[in-house]
Amino acid sequence: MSKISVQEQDFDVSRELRAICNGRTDIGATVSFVGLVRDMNLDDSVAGMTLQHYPGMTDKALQKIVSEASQRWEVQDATLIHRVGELRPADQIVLVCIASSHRHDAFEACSFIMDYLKTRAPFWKKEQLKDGSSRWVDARESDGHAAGRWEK
Amino acid sequence: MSKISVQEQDFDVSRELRAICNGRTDIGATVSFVGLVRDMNLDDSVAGMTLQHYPGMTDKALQKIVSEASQRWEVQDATLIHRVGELRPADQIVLVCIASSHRHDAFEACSFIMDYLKTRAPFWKKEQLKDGSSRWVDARESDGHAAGRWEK
Amino acid sequence: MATVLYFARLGEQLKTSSEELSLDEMGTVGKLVDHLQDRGEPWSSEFESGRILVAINQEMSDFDSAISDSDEIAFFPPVTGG
Amino acid sequence: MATVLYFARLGEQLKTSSEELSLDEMGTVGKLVDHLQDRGEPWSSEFESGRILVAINQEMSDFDSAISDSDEIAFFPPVTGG
Repeated sequence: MSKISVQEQDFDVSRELRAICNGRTDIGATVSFVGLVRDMNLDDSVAGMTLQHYPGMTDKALQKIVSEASQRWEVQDATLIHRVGELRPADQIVLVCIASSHRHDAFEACSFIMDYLKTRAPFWKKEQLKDGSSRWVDARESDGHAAGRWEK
Repeated sequence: MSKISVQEQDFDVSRELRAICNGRTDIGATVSFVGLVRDMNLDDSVAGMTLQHYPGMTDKALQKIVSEASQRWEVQDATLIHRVGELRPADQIVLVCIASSHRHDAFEACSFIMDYLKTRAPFWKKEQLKDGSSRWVDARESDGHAAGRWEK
Repeated sequence: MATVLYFARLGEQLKTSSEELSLDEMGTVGKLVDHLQDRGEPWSSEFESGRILVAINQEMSDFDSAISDSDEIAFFPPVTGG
Repeated sequence: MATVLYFARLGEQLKTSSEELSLDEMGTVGKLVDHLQDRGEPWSSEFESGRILVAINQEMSDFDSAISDSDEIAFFPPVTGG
């Protein structure tokens, strides 16, 4: 049921929501998360970023995360899109849409997917700073803790 | 900062997200909730519904709920649209968009607003059933509990 | 004169959505409700349930709240939007 | 021959993103890492941090996991997508 996509091109939230709800009259709630590129990180001005990934693994990893969410919560449909390549401030990076008959299931499943994606999906950000230098973004400890709260 | 609207016309999630993010490069995450009309409720087939409200109070009540969310969490911007009038299955009823630099703040604020809206905003649904009858929808005890979990 | 409003199922049952009322000695919502129930059916039963909510001047309030002739007092069933 | 991949900062530091390697007696990821560290710098330091993750055949694994010559073994820093 779910749609997983790793792509360079941008996405449109309304279009993805319409695709999920298309012709269905049994969906009570959708929750959508969009992650965006910010122009500041660790007090430095960010001019852009490159998203590298592990092509053979990303699809599998995302599929697994969505499957786990669907086992834990009532998920009628899910869409997960992650962009790769060159991005600029204010660009959309990632989209997670969850459709459910219960709003709390939709919120929890969506939040869980983002927490797991941030620790288990093989994507890496390299930032280009406004001073011309570039650097790989370090994983944040808080993301590890966020994923940890879903463990039993 | 926030946009509150009670209206008969439909809304478009992407357009509202663009309005929030327009020209800004400091937003890291948006979470959007959409509530939809289902064609079944309590085992009966629903043909449509009418949303009545208390015009003098709805704006104030929604503003208050959004303000409270903005005090509890880091909210960069918020949009809350609630439709009134005649709706049919699969129609959108309500939209809550939250922009924040932290995804957990966005998820919590959005979920909180929906829980409070369901117990404190003066809207009432009347369902038209497929057998020609109509009925006022009863408040669900679970919504009271959901709102209660945010109390200290 | 206070404005008294009735919404949704309550308004339908009472067959009125609004009236102007002189509150006289009715200094609280509870006293006003007693007065309304004294009108007999369907007023008596509709306010009996204990599930009717009240807003004073568009703010959620309760049956102990004070009211005066300049107020807008709204009665309604639990809300079901969203 | 096993395929060994290096991603992101790790690939840059090692100046290679992929190689074919005969695992011989290296039956676990840990043994393979020992072998890679024996190459000296920058291999030695890069795998010293204890923060390098491993996937075997595109599944997250750990340093105790068994590996064989038909496997695709990928090393990378903690992920930072989303």
